[in-house]
Amino acid sequence: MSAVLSLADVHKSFGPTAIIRGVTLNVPTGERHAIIGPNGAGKSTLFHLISGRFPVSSGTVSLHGRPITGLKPYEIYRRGLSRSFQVTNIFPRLSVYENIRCAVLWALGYKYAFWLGVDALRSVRERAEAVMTSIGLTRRRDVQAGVLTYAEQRALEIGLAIAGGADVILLDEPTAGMSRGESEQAVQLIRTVTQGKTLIMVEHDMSVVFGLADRISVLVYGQIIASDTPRAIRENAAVREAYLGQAVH
Amino acid sequence: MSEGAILSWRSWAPWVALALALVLLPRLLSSGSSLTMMSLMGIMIIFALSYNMLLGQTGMLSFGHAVYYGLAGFVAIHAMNAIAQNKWAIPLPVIPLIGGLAGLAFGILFGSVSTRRGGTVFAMITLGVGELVASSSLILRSFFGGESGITANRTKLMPLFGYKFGPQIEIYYLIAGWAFIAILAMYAITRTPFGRMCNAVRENPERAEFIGYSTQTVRFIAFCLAGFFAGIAGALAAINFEIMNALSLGAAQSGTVLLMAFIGGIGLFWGPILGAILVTFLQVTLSDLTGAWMLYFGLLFILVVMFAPGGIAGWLALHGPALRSGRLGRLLPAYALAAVPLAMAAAGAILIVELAHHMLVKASSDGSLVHVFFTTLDGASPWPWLAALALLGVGAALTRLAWGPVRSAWAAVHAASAPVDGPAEAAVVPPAAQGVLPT
Amino acid sequence: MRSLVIAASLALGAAAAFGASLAQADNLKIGYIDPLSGGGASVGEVGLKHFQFLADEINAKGGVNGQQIEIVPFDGKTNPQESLIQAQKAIDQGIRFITQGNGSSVAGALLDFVAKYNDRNPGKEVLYFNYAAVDPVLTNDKCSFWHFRWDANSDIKMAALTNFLKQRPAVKKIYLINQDYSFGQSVRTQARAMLKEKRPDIEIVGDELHPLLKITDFSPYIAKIKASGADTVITGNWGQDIALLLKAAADAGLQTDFYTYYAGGAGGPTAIKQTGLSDRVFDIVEGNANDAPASAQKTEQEFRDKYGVTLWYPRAVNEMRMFAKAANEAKSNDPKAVAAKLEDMKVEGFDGGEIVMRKDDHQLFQDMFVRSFGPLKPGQKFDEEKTGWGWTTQGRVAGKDTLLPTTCKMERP
Amino acid sequence: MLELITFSTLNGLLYGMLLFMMASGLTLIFSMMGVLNFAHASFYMLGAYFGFEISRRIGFWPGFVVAPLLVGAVGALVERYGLRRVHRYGHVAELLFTFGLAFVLEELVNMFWGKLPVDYRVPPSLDFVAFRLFDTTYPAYRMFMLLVAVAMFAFLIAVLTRSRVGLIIQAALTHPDMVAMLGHNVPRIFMLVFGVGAALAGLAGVIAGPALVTQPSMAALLGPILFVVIVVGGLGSLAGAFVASLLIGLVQTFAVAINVSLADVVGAEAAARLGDLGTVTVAQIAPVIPYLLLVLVLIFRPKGLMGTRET
Repeated sequence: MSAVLSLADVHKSFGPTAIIRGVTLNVPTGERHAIIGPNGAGKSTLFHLISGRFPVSSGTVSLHGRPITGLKPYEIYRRGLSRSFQVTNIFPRLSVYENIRCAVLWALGYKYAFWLGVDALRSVRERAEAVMTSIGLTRRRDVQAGVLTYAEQRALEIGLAIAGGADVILLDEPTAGMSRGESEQAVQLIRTVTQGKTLIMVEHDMSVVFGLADRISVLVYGQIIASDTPRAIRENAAVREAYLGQAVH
Repeated sequence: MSEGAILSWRSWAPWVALALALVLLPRLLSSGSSLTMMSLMGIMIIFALSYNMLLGQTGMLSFGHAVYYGLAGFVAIHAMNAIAQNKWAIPLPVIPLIGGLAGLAFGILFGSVSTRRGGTVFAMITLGVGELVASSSLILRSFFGGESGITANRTKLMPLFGYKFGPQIEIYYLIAGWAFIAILAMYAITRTPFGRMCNAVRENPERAEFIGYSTQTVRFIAFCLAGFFAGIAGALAAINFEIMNALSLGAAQSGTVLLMAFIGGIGLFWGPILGAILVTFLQVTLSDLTGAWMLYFGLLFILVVMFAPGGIAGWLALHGPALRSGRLGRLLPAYALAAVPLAMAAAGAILIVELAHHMLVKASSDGSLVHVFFTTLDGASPWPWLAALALLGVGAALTRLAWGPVRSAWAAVHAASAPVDGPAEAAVVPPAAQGVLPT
Repeated sequence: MRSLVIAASLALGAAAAFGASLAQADNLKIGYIDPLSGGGASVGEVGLKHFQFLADEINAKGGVNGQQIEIVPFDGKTNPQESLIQAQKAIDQGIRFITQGNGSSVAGALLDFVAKYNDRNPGKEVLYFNYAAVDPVLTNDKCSFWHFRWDANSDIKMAALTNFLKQRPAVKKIYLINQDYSFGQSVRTQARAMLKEKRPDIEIVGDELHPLLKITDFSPYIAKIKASGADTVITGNWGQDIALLLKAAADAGLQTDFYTYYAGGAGGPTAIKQTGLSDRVFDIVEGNANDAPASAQKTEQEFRDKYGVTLWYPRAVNEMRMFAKAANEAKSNDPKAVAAKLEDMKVEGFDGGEIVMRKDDHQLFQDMFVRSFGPLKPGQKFDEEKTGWGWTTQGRVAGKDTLLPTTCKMERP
Repeated sequence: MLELITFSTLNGLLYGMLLFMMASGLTLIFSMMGVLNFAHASFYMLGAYFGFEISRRIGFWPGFVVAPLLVGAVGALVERYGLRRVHRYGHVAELLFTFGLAFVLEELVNMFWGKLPVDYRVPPSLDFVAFRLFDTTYPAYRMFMLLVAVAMFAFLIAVLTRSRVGLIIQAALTHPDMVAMLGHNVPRIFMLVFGVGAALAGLAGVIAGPALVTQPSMAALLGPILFVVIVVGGLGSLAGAFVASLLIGLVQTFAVAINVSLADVVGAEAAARLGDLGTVTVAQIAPVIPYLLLVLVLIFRPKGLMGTRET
């Protein structure tokens, strides 16, 4: 199995502070990969480096075998990598439908077209409706995204990430702040919408992680100290010492 | 509805109504000045809508939009002169298209520099580019004609179907026709993939980058299209006045279009139309009534920014749900109650401004008698001042009191009406800052 | 989109209200189009006073052909396009005579507008009286039958000034400093050409164009003037550009004479007094109250008593009096008839001397005065801006000596 | 030539320091509050007019002290009752508010003092010649202005590096997000910064009024140049604002002294083909230079001269 996403010795510093200190990681196609680690380990920063929100200080990130370091977020997206955010990051004054529709436009090739009526594009409508159904927001179609409940906004957040049909999906703490019931639903949702795709997620909730992930990497102080199957990670002494010991509920 | 059609048949009714109104208006108001004013309104509607493609639709605050209006006007006036001189077979109604293309060209030129960033930085750059062009206009004399500008004679062009476009009525219809096309086109653009992405960029530029869109490209295209429509407006102004001078591309003109769009309401497509009509009307007529009209203008603008950031259109649109549910009537008593002290406060403020304006500007030559509100007051005596202050103070205090009933009436109407979940276009809050402080 | 209809009907209502505000009256109305708000208002208001004062004067004598003159003010905002809108409003109110003075750009636009309007609306002609816009082109290449100018254009002023300089042998080195726009440039080119012809011995040691109304500190320019060794400065600057120029000159201790067009404008006298340049700042105008015939001094005094400001525009007096005379002689208030009578009209000017409205280009020719500004001399009655300083006539150039040729090819209806 | 260079340098430095007195306040306000204060130059104008009004009633020196304080108070009131209200509508609304404010202030000044420059005089105690070089004199008042500007600069540095508030402000400059962590003091610090920024601009107005010109258009003439200064210097960088102020001050002053046109460089014939551009002298385009600089900086160095943030 070839690696769809690979990081080679990636570093990131903010001023004198090194946040990511040499991360090397290969994620094969179709894998569900979770990144865990204590607060401040640099998990979200790592996502920002992969998705192009921050430039890396050194090292290479490759997608489908081609380097994407230094590319703009939209260029990386166009190569098939899409992501969600830890802090809900949606279009608050657009309706749910509009939110999703915006996220499918590029993938369906409409780009910057200012000569086509968007309401009459059947493919766009159908795809957007399908996405809304899959994230369970059809009922809330015309509600402004800003007034949705928190869980609904999180679902929309995931919806925006998957709507374009990218084959590599990065989810940054998709269940953050959810109740247990809500996060069980979220796991179900994530499972269905990422069917057949490569998923990389940052997650704190260990039940979510162990329920979803094929493989887990443990990030501590900007370095991956272990990367293995859930079972192996559970039994890894270093991980236990560095992290799991305190984090498991 | 065919795949990709921008407007459905059902949504055509308002356009037919608009076209009818444009055609019939001169029948009702045929005096020369109404025609002049309506022509001007038509031009300003296009200009203000083009401005709102930036501010309202894409969240780009420009302080230099008149550059494209003015430059295109100059190109248009040179084109008219060249066509007349060389007897080319190009009739007058085509000139606005030339202006539009000129606006587009300048939009591409300056837009490539200024749209790299959004938010406040963009605003500053437009200001700088505006000053640059305005200052250059007095240096490049052969193109701008110095401070006296360039004139043309529109009747020297090839007549079209026997129309020579001398009389104002023919110009009115020319402007009305172009205004109709431009309004329709700009509305249509808001209903396209690009138009929706403009809104997305306005709402959350960062996220737009993560769903595949370059915000810079979206801003750039919006900027160029806005330049195109501003160019149409500028060319129509050139045709209407038969003169362009450097004032048309200066900071004052840029400020005016911002005022129009914002007072009208940038959150709704038709807001700037309202603003263009109102501001043009006030500009032309208010100066007959008071020398302090610019001050009123500034105050009106500040009041709108502070208390009705959705502009007049936004305020009107708030009543939509109540109107649909037939509960508008419940608001009226509260409004009537609040209107009285509000009018008192306004009258007090106007009195103060008029008294001050008269005493400071005119009293040395005119004496201290001030004509205001159909009466004559003596600005040298303290009583009118005290009365005005009292009006303002008491009015303001009572307005605050009366706001309670208005608020509770609103609450009642809201509770009874369906929740506001109409199309997001009806939002009344101006777009939040775009990348002001990069995180 | 129903809202569009609402918007349209609002427009309709607004325009209707506007249409209704138009009124009818039997007075002979003259539309006064000049800035009445914003920055230019102070100047525009004073101009308006002139015309109201003069209308009262004519009305007291029975008006024009039995009609009373009424001055209707319009706020042109010193903006050509705005002024055209106001002109259209004036015409809609039945006004057939308009007068304007502030800004050659506005004047050019109005001249063009009136010519086209008259062309397109035969039988409804409008006349345009210009009392202060001095761009020579208005009575040369762009001249129009419907435009009459009572102010000497800038070329005529320069001709008068250079005639005066012929008698000042002390002037050896001249520095030209002007605003960078058409008027400033025309002052500069004319000064060069006319000095070369009339005083070839004078050396032009500097020739400067500076941005219009944008300079807040003239000291760099003053440093250059000083370095050039000039004894005289000629400038067409007006407004803040003359006041600041003089201020900077005084600051740097520059001791030259200043020949100006507009040192007498609002704020100018105060600025000169402040610099202490006594009788070293000159201007070129069509009259001097301190040196005028008794009748003019009486009018000046009445005007000052009534409004508390100087009668800045003796030419406005000439304009209104000649207009009344022409209309009365034509026994008609029709613009065409009045225009015909105005052509080649010769009368005694307000400040003495014969003045004549040349038929070829509709430019008035009158005696020009070179004045200097300093402490009031014995017998002088009028000071300026309460400074205690006033104007003294240093030279008078007869109108016939300023008859410049014109390139005007007048098209008569 | 030597005197031209000397005086141009002095005048350029002086103009630059005046610009910095305003640009520093503008930068502080922008960095901390995210508000681009369009009305900043209007506070400069208010300072000049307040100073004029006080000096004509009481004297120059009371005006020198009181006018900036008054302007500062006006600034604080504007922040407290205007800006704070529109803050919730976002930065664009704040910018628009200050835009409207600049418009209204200019109209008010127009109304109260008229369009013409007012007779704001140099105090007699400073009305003498400071020094003479060859034949040209340099007025003492200008030296005084330079002194005040330098003193203000020193004061600002002292406050920023030594006082508690200064340290908070500095922290906010480098880490804008930090402001949010300052707790309940934020509104008061905003008001303070806005008021002090306005007062600094007012001080610049008070000292510049007598030497330059006190008139309603003074704000509109200077405002855009201030924006150029803070963008060219680098948004949020005080040092950058300082360098850019001096740069623009010197460049504009020296441009006036240069009489070269393209025609002189490439020959009249080649220049003729360029039309108007060929005959324009450097002195004529002096007022355009700051804006050209702005565009060039944006193309080649979007961070500004000393900026750390991407503009």
